[in-house]
Amino acid sequence: MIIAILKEPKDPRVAMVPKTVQRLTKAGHTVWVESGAGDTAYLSDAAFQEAGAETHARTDILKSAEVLFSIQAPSPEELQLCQTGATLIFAESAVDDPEIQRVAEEKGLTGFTLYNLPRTTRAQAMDILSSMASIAGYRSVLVAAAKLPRYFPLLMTAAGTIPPARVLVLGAGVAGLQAIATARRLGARVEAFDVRKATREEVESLGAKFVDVPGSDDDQTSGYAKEQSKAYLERQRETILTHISQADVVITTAQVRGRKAPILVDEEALNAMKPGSVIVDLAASTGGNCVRTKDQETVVYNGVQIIGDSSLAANMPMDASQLLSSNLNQFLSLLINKEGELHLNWEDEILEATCFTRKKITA
Amino acid sequence: MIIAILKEPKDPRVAMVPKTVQRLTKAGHTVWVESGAGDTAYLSDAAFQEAGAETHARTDILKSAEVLFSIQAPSPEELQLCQTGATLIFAESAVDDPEIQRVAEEKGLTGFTLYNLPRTTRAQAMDILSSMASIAGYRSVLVAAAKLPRYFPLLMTAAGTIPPARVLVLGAGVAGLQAIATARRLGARVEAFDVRKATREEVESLGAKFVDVPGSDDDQTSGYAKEQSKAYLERQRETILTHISQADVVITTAQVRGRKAPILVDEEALNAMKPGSVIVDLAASTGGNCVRTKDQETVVYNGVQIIGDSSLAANMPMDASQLLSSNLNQFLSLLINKEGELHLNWEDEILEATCFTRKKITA
Amino acid sequence: MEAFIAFVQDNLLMIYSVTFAVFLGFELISKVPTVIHTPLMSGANAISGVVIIGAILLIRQTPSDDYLVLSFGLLGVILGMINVVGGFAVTDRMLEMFKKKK
Amino acid sequence: MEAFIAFVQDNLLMIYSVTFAVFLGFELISKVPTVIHTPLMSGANAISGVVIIGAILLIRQTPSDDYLVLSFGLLGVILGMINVVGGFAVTDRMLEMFKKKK
Amino acid sequence: MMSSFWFDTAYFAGVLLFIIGLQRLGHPATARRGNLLAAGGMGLAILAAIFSPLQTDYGNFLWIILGLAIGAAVGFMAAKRVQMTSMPQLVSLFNGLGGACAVVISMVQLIGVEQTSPMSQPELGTILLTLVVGSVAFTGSLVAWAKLDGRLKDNALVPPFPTIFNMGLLLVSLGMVIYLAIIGEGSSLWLISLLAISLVYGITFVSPIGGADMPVVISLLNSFTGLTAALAGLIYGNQVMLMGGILVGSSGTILTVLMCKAMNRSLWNVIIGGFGSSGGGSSSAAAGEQVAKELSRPDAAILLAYSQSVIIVPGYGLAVAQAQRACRALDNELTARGVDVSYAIHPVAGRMPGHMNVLLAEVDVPYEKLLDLEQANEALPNTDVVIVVGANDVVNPSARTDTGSPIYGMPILDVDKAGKVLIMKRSMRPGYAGVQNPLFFLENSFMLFGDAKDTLQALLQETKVGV
Amino acid sequence: MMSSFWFDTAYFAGVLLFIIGLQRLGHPATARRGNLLAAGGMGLAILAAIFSPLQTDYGNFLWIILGLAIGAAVGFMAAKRVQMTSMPQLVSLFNGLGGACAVVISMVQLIGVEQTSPMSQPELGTILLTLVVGSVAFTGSLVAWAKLDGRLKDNALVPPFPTIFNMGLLLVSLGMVIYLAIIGEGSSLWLISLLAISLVYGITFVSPIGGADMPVVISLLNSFTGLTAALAGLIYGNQVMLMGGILVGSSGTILTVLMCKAMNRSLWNVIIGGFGSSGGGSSSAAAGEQVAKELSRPDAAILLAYSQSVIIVPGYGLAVAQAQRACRALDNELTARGVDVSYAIHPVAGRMPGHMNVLLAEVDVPYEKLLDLEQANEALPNTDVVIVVGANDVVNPSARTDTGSPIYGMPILDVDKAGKVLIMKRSMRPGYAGVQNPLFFLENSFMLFGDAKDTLQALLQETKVGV
Ligand SMILES: NC(=O)c1ccc[n+]([C@@H]2O[C@H](COP(=O)([O-])OP(=O)(O)OC[C@H]3O[C@@H](n4cnc5c(N)ncnc54)[C@H](OP(=O)(O)O)[C@@H]3O)[C@@H](O)[C@H]2O)c1
Ligand SMILES: NC(=O)c1ccc[n+]([C@@H]2O[C@H](COP(=O)([O-])OP(=O)(O)OC[C@H]3O[C@@H](n4cnc5c(N)ncnc54)[C@H](OP(=O)(O)O)[C@@H]3O)[C@@H](O)[C@H]2O)c1
Ligand SMILES: NC(=O)c1ccc[n+]([C@@H]2O[C@H](COP(=O)([O-])OP(=O)(O)OC[C@H]3O[C@@H](n4cnc5c(N)ncnc54)[C@H](O)[C@@H]3O)[C@@H](O)[C@H]2O)c1
Ligand SMILES: NC(=O)c1ccc[n+]([C@@H]2O[C@H](COP(=O)([O-])OP(=O)(O)OC[C@H]3O[C@@H](n4cnc5c(N)ncnc54)[C@H](O)[C@@H]3O)[C@@H](O)[C@H]2O)c1
Repeated sequence: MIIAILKEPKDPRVAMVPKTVQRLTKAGHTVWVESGAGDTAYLSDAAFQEAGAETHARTDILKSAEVLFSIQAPSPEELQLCQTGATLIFAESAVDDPEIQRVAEEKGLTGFTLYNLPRTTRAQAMDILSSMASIAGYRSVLVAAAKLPRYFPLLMTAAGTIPPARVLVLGAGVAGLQAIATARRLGARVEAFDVRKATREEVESLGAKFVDVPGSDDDQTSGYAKEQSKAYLERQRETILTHISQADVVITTAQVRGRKAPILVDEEALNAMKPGSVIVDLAASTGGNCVRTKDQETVVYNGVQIIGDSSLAANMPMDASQLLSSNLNQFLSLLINKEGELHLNWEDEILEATCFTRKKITA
Repeated sequence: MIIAILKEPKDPRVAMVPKTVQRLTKAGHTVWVESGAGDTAYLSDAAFQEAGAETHARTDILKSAEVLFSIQAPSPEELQLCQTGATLIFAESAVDDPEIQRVAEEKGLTGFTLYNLPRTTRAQAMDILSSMASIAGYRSVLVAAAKLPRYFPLLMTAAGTIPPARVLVLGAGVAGLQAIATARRLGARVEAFDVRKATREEVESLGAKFVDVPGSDDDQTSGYAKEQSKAYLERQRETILTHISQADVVITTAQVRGRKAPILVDEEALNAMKPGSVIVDLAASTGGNCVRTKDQETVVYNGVQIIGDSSLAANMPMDASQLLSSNLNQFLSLLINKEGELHLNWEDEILEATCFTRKKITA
Repeated sequence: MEAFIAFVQDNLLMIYSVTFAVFLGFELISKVPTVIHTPLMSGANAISGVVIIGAILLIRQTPSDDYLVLSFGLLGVILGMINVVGGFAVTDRMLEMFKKKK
Repeated sequence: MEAFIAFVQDNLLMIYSVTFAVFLGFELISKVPTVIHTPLMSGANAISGVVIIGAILLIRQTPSDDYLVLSFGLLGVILGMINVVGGFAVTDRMLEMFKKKK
Repeated sequence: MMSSFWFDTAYFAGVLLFIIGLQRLGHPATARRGNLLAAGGMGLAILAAIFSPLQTDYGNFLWIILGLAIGAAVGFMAAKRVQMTSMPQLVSLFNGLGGACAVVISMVQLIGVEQTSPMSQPELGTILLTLVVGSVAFTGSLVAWAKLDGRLKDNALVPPFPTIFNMGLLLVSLGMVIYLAIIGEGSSLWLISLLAISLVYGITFVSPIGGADMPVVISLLNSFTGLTAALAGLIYGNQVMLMGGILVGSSGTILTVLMCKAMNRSLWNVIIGGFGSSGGGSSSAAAGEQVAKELSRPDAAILLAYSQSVIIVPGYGLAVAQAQRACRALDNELTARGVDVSYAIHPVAGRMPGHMNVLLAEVDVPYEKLLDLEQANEALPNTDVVIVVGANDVVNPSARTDTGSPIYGMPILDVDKAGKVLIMKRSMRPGYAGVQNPLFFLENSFMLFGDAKDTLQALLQETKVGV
Repeated sequence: MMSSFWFDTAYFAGVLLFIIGLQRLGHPATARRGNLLAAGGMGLAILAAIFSPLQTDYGNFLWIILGLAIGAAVGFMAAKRVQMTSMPQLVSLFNGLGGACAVVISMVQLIGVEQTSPMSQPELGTILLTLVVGSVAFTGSLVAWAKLDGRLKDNALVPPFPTIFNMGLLLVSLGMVIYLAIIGEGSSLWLISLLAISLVYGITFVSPIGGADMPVVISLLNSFTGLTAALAGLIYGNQVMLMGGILVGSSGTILTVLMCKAMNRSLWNVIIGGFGSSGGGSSSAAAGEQVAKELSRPDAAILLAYSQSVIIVPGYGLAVAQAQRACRALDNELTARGVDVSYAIHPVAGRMPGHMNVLLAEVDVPYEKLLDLEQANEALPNTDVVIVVGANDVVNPSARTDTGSPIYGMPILDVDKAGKVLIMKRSMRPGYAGVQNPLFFLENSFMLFGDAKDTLQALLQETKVGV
C-alpha cells in the first residue's frame, strides 16, 4: 500500500516525520514523500529516504497515493488527480469547501479530517487540536515575554526591585493551561479565567489564581464552550476589565466551536491597559477575543501590542510535525487491520465523526 | 541645579524614568527631559511632567544642562552647545571618539562614563553593565526559545515524549548566569562553560552542569577574562565541539574586555550542529563568539539560526530604563554633597575610574 | 483497714516492684511506632501465657491420683502452652517482614 | 558466697525493685530530645539531693550533746539542701524558655 | 536453700528477659530479637517452674510434659499454617486460650484442691478476680476472633441496650467477688454463676464493638490476660507470673491507648461507641458488588520502606492536591533508604499535555527518573509497589479489555501487573472519562483514601518515624 | 505502726513523684511541671524523714531546721542570681555539694556514730563505697565547675599519663574498699587515706577532659551522686533514698550516653580522649584576637521554634549548597508553629542579579514573603532571630562604618540590629569581596558551621523531633 505525504504549500510543518515513516516502512508499507516536504521543518529529503521513503514530485504523489496525508486539504483541482478509491487524511482542514466534497464523491474517495475528532479520552492519542493548542499556549507566553518591555520574574537587584509581571489567561482550555504553566515557570503572577466551572480546579492545579465571575451558565456536556447569556457576558466583562487593567500580559484563548470567538477585551479594556502591555490572541483566526486583533498581524493600539498570531504552532515546526505525525499515525492504525490492509470499521465513533466523505459502496 | 536627560536617537531606552526623576525633584533639583525621550520605553512626557520634570527641545536641554544624562554620548557637535563646566554622565558609551575628548576639554566639561565602572562590590549599585547583561541573558533565552523549532521542556504527551531541549551556555558571566537560570526555568537541560574556574561553583549553584575543559590558565584578579593560551584554546575547542553538536541552543556570552571576542563556535562546530538549532551570540557587538555571527542580524547557516542580537537589553526598554535610571541615580549621589551641590571627591576610585575628561582646575 | 495496712507493710517492697513494673510497662511501650503495634500486641500476648506456670505448679501440687484435677491441670498446661508457643511463633512470622531484603 | 546467697534471698523483692528502677530510669530518658538534655540533667541532679534525707536521719539519731557529729550533720543538711533547692530552682529557670510566648 | 536460690535467679532472669524483650519489640529493627529474648525468658521460667523445689510436690511430670508437648505442637502448627492476613484472629484466639488457662487454674484452686486451711479474704478475692478477668478475656477473645474471621456478623450476639446491660453485668460480677471474698463462701453454685456471668460478660462486652475496632479490643483483652497472670502469680506467690503479668497488663493497656490514638479515637469511644457508630474505621467502600480494600498508612509505609522498587504514577489528583512537593519528599526518603523510585508518566495524565512534567519539574524531579508509557510498562511487572497518586483513567485496565468502555483501546499503564498497587484518591468516584475502574477491586490493590497531599505526608511521617 | 504506714506511704509517694517528674521532664511541653512534681516529691520525702518514727530518736529538730533554712536560702539565691549562660556551672556546683553531703554522712557513719554492734561486711562495704563515689562526685564536679566558669584552664591539674594515673587511682581505691570491707577495719588512718585518694581521683578524672565536654562529665558525675544516694539509702534502709538514687543513677547514665551520641562521640572517647584531642566540640574559630561563638543545633532549633519572627537572609552560600529546598522546609515547619518567617533579599546577594529570586522561586516561596533591602531593614530591628544562610558581604556591618573597606558605602542588611543572628557558613573565610566580617564577633551573633543544606536539615530535624 502506498502511503503518501504531501508538502504543505503555506505551512512550515509536515504531516509525517522520518521517525514515523520508518515505522510504516518497517511495517511493510510503501511511503512516498513529496520532495522538499520537510525542508521548512528542518527535515531533509535525505532523512526521509533514510527512513525508507521515496521522494517524488507532487503530481506523482497525488496520482499514486492509496492513503494520502496532508495537513491542509489540497485544492479540488489537485484532488482530481487522485486515483479512485484513495483515502485522504487531513490533519487540520475544516474541509468547508463544497467543491472538495464534490470531487471526492465523484472520484469515490474516502476522506477523513482530524479537525472533527471527538474530544474523548480514547481519541486523545490522535488529538491534533490538543497537540497544537499545547504548542500555541507555550509559544504564546514566549512571544509575549519577548515582546513585553519588562521582565517576567520578580528580581531584586542592586538597581532596585523589579516586580513580577502579571499575566492574565482568558480561556483555560488546552492552550490556556499550557500558557499558565509556562508563564508560571517564567516566574510571572498568573491569573486565569474561563466560563467553564470545571476549569477552576484545573487552573489551580497549576498553581495559578482563578478569576471569579459571579454566576455562570455553564455547560459541561461537550468539551467545547457554548455561547453565553447577555447578563453573564456583562458581569464577565466588568470583572475581566479590572483584571485586564492590572495585567502586563493578556493571553486569550477563548473559542466557541463553529462560531466567532467571543470578545473578551473590548475598547474600554484596551484603554484601561498600561502602555507597554502585550496581548496575545490565540483566537485570532476565528475573529479574536480582542476587538482590535488582526489575524496574523501585530497591532499596536494605545501602547498595547496586540499579537494576532494564529500560526504559533506552525512556527515551531520540528516538534509540531513530530506531534502531528504521531497523532496521524495513531489515526492510521485505526484504519488498518493486522494484515496491514485498509479496513474501515464504521462502527467506530472516531471514524464516524472524522469522515467527511465516504466512497458509496454501490458506486 | 538643572539635571537634564537626553532622548536616545537610536535606542528605545531612556536614561532616567519618572520614578527616579521624582526623587530628584523632591530633593530640590530641577529636571529637564527632552520631549519624547521616554516614548519608546512607554514613558510619556506627561508621566515625566507628573514627576516634576520639564520637557524641552533637545538644543535647549543641551544648552542649559548642568548635569547631563544620556546613554550614548551625543555627537561632538551637539556637545559644543553645552555650557562651560557642565557635567556629563553617559551610561554605556565607551567614549572612544577623540573628538568628544577634544570638545569636552575645550569647553571645560567634566565627563563620566559608567562603561568604565570598576566591577567592585561597592560599585554594584551603579553597575549598568551588570543590569543590562542580566536582561540580555534573560532575553537571549526567550529569543532562542521563540526561534527554536522545538519545545524547551520535557513533555510526555499522548503524541509521544518530547525530550527536553539541550542548552549550552558559553561564558558564565552575569549574562550567562541569567541565561542559565532562565533556561532552567523553562525546563531545558542546561550545560555551561567558562574559562574562569570560579564560575564552576556559580554555574552549579544554579543547578546546571559545568562542562570541563581539562586544564585552564585562569586569572582571577579582575572581573574580566583575559585571552587564553594556544594549547588551551585547542583543548577547549574540542571539548566544546562535542557539546555543541548535541545542543539545541547555544548561547554565547564570552567577552574579553577591550579585545575582539574569542571564537568559540567555529565552522566545524557549526557543521556538527543539528539543523534547526539556534545560536544566540551576545558577544556580537565585539565580533561574536561564533564565526558566522553578524551583529544585529540573524544568519541562517546550514539550518542553524545564528542570532547576533547585541541590543537584547534595549529591546526590553521599560525595565531596562528603570534599571539604568536607578544605576545612574546611584552614581549621581556620589557626585552630590548633602547640600545638593556637585562635589567631586577625586579620591573615590569610582569617580577616578569612570571619568574620561576633567575640567582643568587652572582653566 | 487494719488488714490492709498490715498487708501493705508486709509487702512494701512488692508494692514498689509492682508499681515500678507498671511504670516500666508503660514506658517501654509509650513511644513505639504505629507499625509495630500488631506484632507488639502479639508478643505481649505470648508473654501473658506465663499463666501456664500456675497450671504447672497446680499439677505438681496435685496428688497423683486426683485425676479430675490433674486433667484440669493438663488442660491448663495445654491451653497456656498453645498461647505461649503459638504466640511467640506467630509474632516471629509477623516480624519476618521487617527483615531488610538487601 | 553463702552470705551473698542469703542476702539475695532475704532481699529478693528489693533486687526486683532496684532492677526495675534501673530499667525505668533508662526508659524514662532514652527517647528524650536533645534540647531537653541540660534541664533534665539539672532536674536529675536536684533529685540526687535526696541524699539529704540521710543527713536528716543522721542528726535525729545523734545524741543532742554530740556537737561534733551534729555539726557534721548540719553541714550535710546544708549541702544537701543547697543541692535540692538550688537544683530545682535553676531547672525551673532553665525551663522558662520553653514557655510559648503567645 | 541453695537450689531455691538458683530457681529464684532463673525466675528473675525470666523477668529481665521479658523486659528486655518488650523493649526490643518496640523497634522494627530489633523486634525479632526481642521476641526471641522474651521466648527465652518464658522457657527459663517454665523450666524453673517444673524443677523448682516445692513444699508439697507430687511430681506428675508426665502430665506436665504431655501438656507442654500437646500445647506446643498445636500452637506451633497453628502459627506456621496461618495466612498473613488472618494473624490477628489467631492472636486473639491464643489470648482467649491464655484466659481459659487462668479460668481453669482458679476454678481448681477454688474447688479442686482440698482446702487444708481456709483461705484469707484477700487470697479468696484474688482467686475470684482471676476467675472473672480470665473468663472475660476468654470469651471476649473468642468473639473477637470470630468477628475478625468473618464467622460472626457485626451485629450478632448484641444484647439489648448493650451499654446498660454490660454495666449491669460488670457491677454484678464485681459485687459477687467482693461479697464472696468477705463471707469466705466458695460453694459451687455461687462459683458456677459467677463463672457464667463472667463468660457472658466477655461475650456481650465485645459483641457490640465493630469489626474494624477488633485489634484494639484484642489488645485490651490481652492486658486482661496479663492481669490474670499477675493475679495468679499472687496466688502462687510466684514472681515471674506476677511481674510478667503486670508488665503485659500495663504495656497492653498503654498499647491499647496508642492504638486508639492512631485511629484518632478514645478507648472509651471504642468500647461505648460500639456497633453501628464504628463505621469510621471500616469504610471499605463498596461499588456494585465488589469491595475495595483499604490499607492503613503505617502498613503502607512499611510496604514502601521494605520494597526494592517503587513506581509513582501521578495523575490529575496530584495536581489538584498540589501534592508534588510531598511526593518528592517521600521519593527522597525512600531513595535514601535504598528503594529504587521512579515515576511513570502517562501521556494523557492530568488535564493538559505535559501537565505532570510541569508539576514534577517544579520540584526538580530529575528527568532520568521519569518513565514514559513504554518504559513504564516494561518496568511495571518487576516493580514491587506502585503508588497511584490521584490517577484513574490512565490506569484503568478496562481500557485493555472492555470493548464497550469509552476508553477502550487507550494504552494504559499496566500497574495491575506490579506486585502491589497503592491507590490514593479521595473517594470511589470515577475520573475524567466517568468510567468505573476495576483496578480498585483487584487482589493486589489497596486504597488509601484522602487528599493525596495529606496521604503522602502521612506516609512520609510514618516512614521517617515508624520504620 | 499505724503512723509508720503513713510515712511509708509518703516515701512511696515521693518515689512516684520522682518517676512522674522525670517522665515529664523529658518533654519540653511538660518539663516545667515535671520539675515541680519532682520537687514536690522531694518535699514530701524530707517531711517524712523529719517526722517519721525512729528507733533511736534524739530529735534535734532545731539543727535540722537550721540546716534546711540555710541550705534553702543559699541554693535559692544562687539559682535566682545566676546568669543564663552560667547555669551549667551552677548545676555542676550543686552536684558537687550533693556529693559532699554523702561524704559527710558516710564519714560520720564510719567514725562519728558509736558502733553499737560491729557492722557486717556488706554494710561496711556499702558505706565505704558511698564515701568513694561521693568524694569523686564532689571534687570532680568542682573541677568541672571551675573549668566551665573559666577559673581553670583546660590543661591545669592534669596528672602525668592521665589515663594510667587514673586507672591506678581507681584500682587502688576500689581495692581498699574491698579490703577494708572484708577485714572490717574502720580506722581513721585508712579512712582518711581512702578519702584523700578518692578526692584526688575526682580531680584527676575530670581535669584532662576538655572544657567543651564538661556537660557530659557533669551528667556522669550526677549519676554518681545518684548512686551515692542509693548506697546511703541502703545504709539507712530508706526506700526513697534508695529508689530516688537508683533512678537518678540510671537515668543519669543513659543521659550521659545520649549526650555523647548527640556529639557523635562515645562516652569512652570523652573520658579517655581527654585533653587536647577534645578539639572537636569546641572549635570556636578565632580570627585575629576575636572569637566567634558557636551555637549547637538543638539550641538553635529551640531559639527558632520559640521566637515570634524570623528573617532568613539567603546568600551565595545558599546557592552553592543548593539549600533552597531545605530552607523552605524549615520555613514551613516554623510557619506551622506560628513563627512569622520572611526572607530578606539583598540586591547583590549571590552572583547574578536576582540569583536568590531564582532559587526561592524554584521552591515556590510566595512573593509576599520576600522583603527587599528597605523593607527588610525596617523589619530587622523588630525581628527575634535572623538566619544568615551563606551570606557574607551583604550583611557586613563594616560597609556602614569602615571607610577603608572595599565595600564601604554599600547598603547592607542590618541583621546586627535583630535580636539574635544565626550565621550558617562552612568556615571563617570571607566572601566575594574578601573582607572580614565583624558581624561574626558581635554579642548577638552565633555561628553554625557546616554546609548550609546540612545545617538547615539538622535544624529542621531538631525542630520537628526535639522542640
Ligand atoms: N492530558 C491531557 O491533555 C488531558 C486533557 C483533557 C482531559 N484529559 C483526560 O483526563 C484524564 C487524565 O487521567 P488521570 O488519571 O490523570 O486523571 P483522572 O482519570 O481524571 O483521575 C483523577 C483522579 O484523581 C482523584 N483526585 C482528585 N483530586 C484529588 C486529591 N486532591 N487527592 C487525591 N486524589 C484526587 C480523583 O478521584 P477522587 O475524586 O476520588 O479523589 C480522580 O479519580 C484522562 O481521561 C484524559 O483523557 C487529559
Ligand atoms: N548579585 C550579583 O549580581 C553579584 C555578581 C557578582 C558578584 N557579586 C558579589 O557577591 C557578593 C554577594 O554576597 P553574598 O553575601 O551573597 O555572598 P558572599 O559574600 O560571597 O558570601 C557567601 C558565603 O557563603 C558561604 N558558603 C559558600 N558555600 C557554602 C555552603 N555550601 N554552605 C554554607 N555556606 C557556604 C561562604 O562562606 P564559607 O566559605 O565559610 O562557607 C561565603 O562567606 C557581594 O560581594 C557581591 O558584590 C554579586
Ligand atoms: N477527552 C479528552 O481527553 C480531551 C482532549 C482534548 C481536550 N479536551 C477538553 O476539551 C476542552 C476544550 O479544549 P480546547 O482547548 O480545545 O478548547 P477551545 O480551544 O475550544 O476553547 C478554549 C477555552 O476557552 C473557553 N471559553 C470559551 N468561551 C469563553 C468565554 N466567553 N470566556 C472565557 N473562556 C471561554 C472554553 O471554555 C475553553 O476552555 C477542555 O476542557 C479539554 O480538557 C478533552
Ligand atoms: N564586584 C561585583 O560585584 C561584580 C559586578 C558585576 C560583575 N562582576 C563579575 O565580573 C565578572 C565578569 O562579568 P561580565 O558578565 O561582565 O563578564 P564579560 O561580559 O566580560 O564576560 C562574560 C564571561 O565570558 C567568559 N569568557 C571570556 N573568554 C572566554 C572564553 N574564551 N571561553 C569561555 N568563556 C569566556 C568570562 O570569563 C566571563 O565570565 C563576573 O565574574 C561577575 O561576577 C562582579
